[in-house]
Amino acid sequence: MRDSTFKGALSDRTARTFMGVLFGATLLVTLLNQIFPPDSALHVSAYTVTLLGKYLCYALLALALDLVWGYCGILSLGHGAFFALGGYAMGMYLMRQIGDRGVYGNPELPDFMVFLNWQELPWYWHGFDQFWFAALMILLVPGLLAFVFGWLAFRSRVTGVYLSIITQALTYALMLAFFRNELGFGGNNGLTDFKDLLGFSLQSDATRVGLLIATAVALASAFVLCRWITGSKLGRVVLAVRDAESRARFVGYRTEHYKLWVFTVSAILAGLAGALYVPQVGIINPGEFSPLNSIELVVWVAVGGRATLYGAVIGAILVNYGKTVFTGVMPEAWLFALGGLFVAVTVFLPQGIVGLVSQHWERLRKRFVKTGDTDDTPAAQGEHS
Amino acid sequence: MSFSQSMKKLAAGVIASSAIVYSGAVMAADTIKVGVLHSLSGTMAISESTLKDTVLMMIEEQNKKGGVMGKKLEPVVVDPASNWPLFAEKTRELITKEGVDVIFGCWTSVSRKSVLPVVEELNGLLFYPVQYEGEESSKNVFYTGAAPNQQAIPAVDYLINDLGVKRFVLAGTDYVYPRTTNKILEAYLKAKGVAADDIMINYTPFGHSDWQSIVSDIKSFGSQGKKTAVVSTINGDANVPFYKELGNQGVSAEDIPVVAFSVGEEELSGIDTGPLVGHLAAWNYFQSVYNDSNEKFIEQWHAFTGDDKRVTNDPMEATYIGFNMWVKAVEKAKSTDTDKVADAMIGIETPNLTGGMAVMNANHHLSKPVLIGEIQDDGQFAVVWETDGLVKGDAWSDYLPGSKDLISDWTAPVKCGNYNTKTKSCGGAAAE
Amino acid sequence: MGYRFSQTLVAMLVMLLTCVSWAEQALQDTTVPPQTEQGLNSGTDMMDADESNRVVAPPTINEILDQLTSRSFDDKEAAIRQLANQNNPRVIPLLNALMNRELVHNRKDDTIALGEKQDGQWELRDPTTEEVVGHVDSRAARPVVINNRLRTVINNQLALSGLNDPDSDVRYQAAGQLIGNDDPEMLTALGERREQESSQRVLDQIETALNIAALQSDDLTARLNAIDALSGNLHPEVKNSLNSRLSVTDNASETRALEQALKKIDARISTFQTADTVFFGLSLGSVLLLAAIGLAITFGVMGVINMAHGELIMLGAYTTYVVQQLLPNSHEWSLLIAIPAAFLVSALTGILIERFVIRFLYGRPLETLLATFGVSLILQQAVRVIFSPLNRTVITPEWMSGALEINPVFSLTYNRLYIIFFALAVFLALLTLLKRTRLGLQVRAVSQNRTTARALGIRSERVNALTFGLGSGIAGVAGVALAQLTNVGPNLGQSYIIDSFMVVVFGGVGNLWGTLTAAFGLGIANKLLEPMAGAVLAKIIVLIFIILFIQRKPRGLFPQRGRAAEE
Amino acid sequence: MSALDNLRETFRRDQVFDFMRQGTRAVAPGQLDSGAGKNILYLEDITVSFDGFKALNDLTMYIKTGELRCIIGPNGAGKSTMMDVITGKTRPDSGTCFFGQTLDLTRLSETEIATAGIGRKFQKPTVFPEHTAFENLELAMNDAKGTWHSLFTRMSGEQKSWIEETLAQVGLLDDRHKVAGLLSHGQKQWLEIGMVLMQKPQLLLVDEPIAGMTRQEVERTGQLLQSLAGKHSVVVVEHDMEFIRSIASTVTVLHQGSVLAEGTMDQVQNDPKVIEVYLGE
Repeated sequence: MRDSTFKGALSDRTARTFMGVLFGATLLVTLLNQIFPPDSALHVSAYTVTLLGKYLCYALLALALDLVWGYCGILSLGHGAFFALGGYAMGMYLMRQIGDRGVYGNPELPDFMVFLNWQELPWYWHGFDQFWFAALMILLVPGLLAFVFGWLAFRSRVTGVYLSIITQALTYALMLAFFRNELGFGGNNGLTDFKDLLGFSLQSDATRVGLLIATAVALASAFVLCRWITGSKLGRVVLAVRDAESRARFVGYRTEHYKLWVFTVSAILAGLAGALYVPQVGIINPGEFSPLNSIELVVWVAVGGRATLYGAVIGAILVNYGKTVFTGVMPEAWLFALGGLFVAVTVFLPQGIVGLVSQHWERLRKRFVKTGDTDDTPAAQGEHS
Repeated sequence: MSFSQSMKKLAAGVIASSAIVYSGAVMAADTIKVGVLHSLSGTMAISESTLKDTVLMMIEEQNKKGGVMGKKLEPVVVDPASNWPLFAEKTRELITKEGVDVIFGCWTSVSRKSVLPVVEELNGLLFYPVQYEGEESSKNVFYTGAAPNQQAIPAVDYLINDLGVKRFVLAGTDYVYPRTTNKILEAYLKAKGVAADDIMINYTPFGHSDWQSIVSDIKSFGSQGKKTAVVSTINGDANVPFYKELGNQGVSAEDIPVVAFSVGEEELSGIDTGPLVGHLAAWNYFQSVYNDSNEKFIEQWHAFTGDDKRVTNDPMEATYIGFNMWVKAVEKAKSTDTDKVADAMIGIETPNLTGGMAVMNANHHLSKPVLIGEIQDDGQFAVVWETDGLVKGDAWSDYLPGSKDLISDWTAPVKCGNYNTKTKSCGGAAAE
Repeated sequence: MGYRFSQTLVAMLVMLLTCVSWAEQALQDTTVPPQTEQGLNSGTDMMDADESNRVVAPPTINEILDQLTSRSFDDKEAAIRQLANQNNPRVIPLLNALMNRELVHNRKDDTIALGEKQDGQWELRDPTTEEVVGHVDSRAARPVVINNRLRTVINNQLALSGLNDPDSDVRYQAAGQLIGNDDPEMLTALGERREQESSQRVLDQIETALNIAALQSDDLTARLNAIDALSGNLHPEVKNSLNSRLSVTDNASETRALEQALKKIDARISTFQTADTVFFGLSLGSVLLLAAIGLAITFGVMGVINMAHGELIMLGAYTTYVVQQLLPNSHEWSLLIAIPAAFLVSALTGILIERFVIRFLYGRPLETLLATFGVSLILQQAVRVIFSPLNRTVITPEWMSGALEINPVFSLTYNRLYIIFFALAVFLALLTLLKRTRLGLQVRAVSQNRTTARALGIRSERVNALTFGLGSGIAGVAGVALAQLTNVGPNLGQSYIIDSFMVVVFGGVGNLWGTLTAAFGLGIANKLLEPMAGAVLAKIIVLIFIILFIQRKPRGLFPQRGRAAEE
Repeated sequence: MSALDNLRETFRRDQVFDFMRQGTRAVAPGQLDSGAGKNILYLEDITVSFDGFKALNDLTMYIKTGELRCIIGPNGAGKSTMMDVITGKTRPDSGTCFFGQTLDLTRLSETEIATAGIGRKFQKPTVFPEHTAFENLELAMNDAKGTWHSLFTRMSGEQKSWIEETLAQVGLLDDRHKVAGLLSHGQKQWLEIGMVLMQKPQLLLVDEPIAGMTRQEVERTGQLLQSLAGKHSVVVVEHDMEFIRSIASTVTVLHQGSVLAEGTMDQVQNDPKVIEVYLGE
């Protein structure tokens, strides 16, 4: 039985290993990028840095989904929406930072507002020139949406498939809304051509590395947070809700509160991921809301292995790395590969890669190691829907 | 433990990846690398994959002629998969990792917007072959497609002068190109003395498929006595159901002609054009234009694709022009260095496929002829009108309050993408 | 008498004009303003020209036609008018040929001939005698280009001749074409026709046309009669001409009459417009129904979230395309073959999916969601590889194009109409299948309680496969219908999947009537909202409404008890 | 930590939910005015019908404080439905159902009823399969059930030992770290009983406790139930006459949704109506 306090989560072996590897990799890339000159053989290009940064953002997003899906059994097909909202909040801040350096040199209005000749800044854009405000919104907006939506849904006991489908409807509706130019978020073009963040130019390698490190830190802390949550009694209740919701009610838990709590926390994490994503890829547009993205995200988690947290991270990074390689080498094959992955994982590897690995590992260990130490056995997967 | 093992795998993966990524960075010195950045999967693959083939064809032809400055051209094709952030990422990959000297790519405005900061940061060279909304001029980008004044405005002139149109429906998909174009047209029409209530503006989402209400609105709008026409900036997929609905509700080209800016031979190849005969499109090129260079180009294309049904279209011509200009510029500059080529580009002339010459202006936009064609039942256009001489591409529209004072001139002394003629200053990011 | 004279006059003028224009071929550039003034001043010097050219012999048909080689549309128009004025049996066929791009310009000897494409060659025939005059390769000749203006001219000419056609439909069309046309020649023709016209509807058209013309007459009573006759007439021309008359008249009584007539017209129009909206709603509903009904089976009855449903629809659409390719010259009825074909293709695909993927996932709907989503990606990409990412052309058969015109403002487009009926037919067929047949019984049994059903000796394996096949097959059939409305391309499926799910969930899973109600309900709601909110907002509002509705009634409009409901 | 406290205050879910509940109030365990001798549960003319079929038909029944009541009846007599009504899973079409003097169960949610002090063991043992026996009991433990509390709470010594006791009581001490899903059917039954006990309920509803148990297990279960009576009120639904006789107590016979007979085992067994019904089967 793990120590269920925050300090416990921080010091537990899994978290330590995780952070070790994560920071190790980040540090390595950072050094290779910063120390060696571009022409040296050991130099790591800014391309790789941002790529890694992007992966880590996805990993954080996957982590968020794993929390609701893996542990609480809520398959949200709308997490892309929270991600995108966080992204837009950050994007709006970055837009305001451009100031009069836009092509029209208008100090007040972003370019897209100028050529659609808007007269003044819409009210909901105010405040986004302050970083603290933007930062607050990054967490608040997705959190609030998740809270309201979840409150409605869980209170009236919308579960399983129905929930998945209305979450999908949610992100779909948001996508349509953000495509509208009247909404004042740049329509299809979204927000782009960012200049700098907190005064650091987004064009410089140093900033990129900084963002990478920031992402790594965010991911690590999110991981610890999730370990803490899942390790605490709350985590056990949530698991109980997943496996036998009505029982949980009969022993006196307001299961809807627990679902809502986890859903909201997860949405906030997703928003954070989005916020870190935008400055690194340099654009946010309604495409991020597309239901397809949200479903793809689910597969990252499934591939890695549900309800293990690190499984989600591994899945996200592997799938996206695969995507990068494939779309470069044989674009036509990518969708086949992805589709195949969906089918294969759901049918043959319900526990994902981590499950597979750990099974083999267990077998090996049984053969060699004498002492049976039961730490970190990933929570076995049940068929819950 | 199982976990820590898998984490080690991950670490290995990350390092491996960075290794692979960087290994690509070794450049082959004896070839000139040409990046091709068109979506081969996803929603835009429909249009963009054609342009990829066009570039590859041009490269092949060029290499047959012995390449450029004695070096062979080596295409580097990547797939941004119709995913806008991926466009930026792939651009970075092409320039830093693959070390390409020029990129031909992008279709949608958003993809260009996403790529723009990267090419400017890395001082790359991008040729953008699609008609677009203007309001942009980057030192690192050459726009070989039509600007609004090379498509929209002449088309409207034709409607007014030749067809005596008095009422206009500006129908478009809700994104930046139609929005801007319609803003410009609205201003232009009003300047021409068209009353505000003789202009109807309508926006629909991407891939809109249920046009019943809108077409019937257009019908009733058009039955007010004055000759009415639709100016359509409806994008790609939405067109088929739109035209089908027009046909079914009996809106013939004689009653209410539709002039489209995003419907070319490629799009028509997906439509049964029988009911559409007589509707119009404005481009700088039509496959049906009869002259030897075009005939030759079409033959090449059919040979290259091994399909003599494959059509050619305006963005292909734009690619063709852009590519030839780049080749000329490189040979003129005797270098593939971006700045040298960019300077050499300005003033370069190459033949276009409509029997004239294309000229690259100081604002990185082309001078082209504007053609208006009527859809024929064989899926081709018959040219019914043509500007005499070339129209100079205008980066900043004179009809938008935001940009009427802006000009773009990349030659000394101005050297600015958005030079404000009022304040005599180069305002904004594009400046050097 | 004078009529004939003026005719020959025009002929000669035109000849002269063309001589001039040929002489000035060099100056002849195709830009419009110069052209029009060209037209004008040639018009002026025509006046004195005809004095001198009286003696020139009337030109032959071929000579007139050869003027069509000019690039200027004014020349062409002149030539066409001249041609039309020849009273010669060849005129109508030639005008038709011009409309159908069968008149080609032979670049070799710069003449016009009847041309027919035959394996990359033009077979050229003489316009008058129709005998073959030779072959040239496809580049050497081009169809004569005409534009909208010329089409209108030709149509009017054809209409004029159509007025005396034995077929009353042709006369009806012809008269309709001439409404609002104030060319005296046309009006006299109409007047002559009125005397001998037998069919009432044609007569009405002619009356309308003549009354509109009468609005311009100087005789007040004539005008008043015309107004009276026209009041309540829905033809758009009527409204316009009344309005324009209203703007010029200064006569009180006439003004009153005009206003009344217009009020009456507007009242009728508004009623018909609401009818229109409802029809649009129904039609949208029928599309939703077709798309969703298959899902209602696989999702509702079997509890399988089939994300590949959209792609099954897509397969159906592509099947339609393939069938049309296989039967190139029978588009009229190839649809009837496409329907069963599409059903089979999609059904088989569905069964394969069930056998190889879904079978392992029963009772885990969320897993089926993921797996089938993977399948959908594969199917999409497969289609891209096989048929290329480009959209495919599906030709609409004659009997499905056009509209059933109830009156000028209210007409029901045939394809929509058929699709509404088709959707209902499919729905009823499915209903009877489930209620009446043995398979249906078994399906319902399995859906209620798998284990019991098995205990009763129902081979649920088989039933599952068949049910899924059925649902998929219907998706395919839907594809055939959608191919008539929208793109046949790899993304066809995606655009419908979410809507279909909304419909099924909103209607209540596993309840076909629910699906029906939901489909038409949402369809009509959408269309009622569209005019005030715009297409996008309407859709968003509907989506949000559904989301909130699901909160209130998590099981949809018509909740269903049974296994699917317990998930 | 103070910042966190504020955060906690602002995010209090239960606070948000309070105003949503129509006139019902959460009830902390123990605050229930039902002195000994008085009845603890009042079911009066309860009727429940599922589209036409009446599962309960004017059922009226009282449970005394601390008594051990057995309920028998043929299948479809409405035994489980009755339990559903008491635990708030099913809402009656008509009739009242009071817990103690004040609590109208028909207006409370499952959760509120559970916290009010009614524990239920289902017919089909439902435990948390992914949790160990220990954790199952921990989750069931009578303790604050709010989200933030469960996030920060740590188990106190006595709580641990209490769980251990209960584990011993239901004979699962050795398997305390076994995942519940892997326990035998009988063990699950006990685990569930254990969970009900951890709730410190005043009223236990036990649905077919001995299904799939061996002789010895059955005996121990019997003893367990008897030991519970007195401190708690216990309602047992069972088919097994032997078992019921062995835990000798008042028996209520349900038939077609209403009470057919009530009394000691012997009285009931000699009741002609009852015999008729049972032979009727």
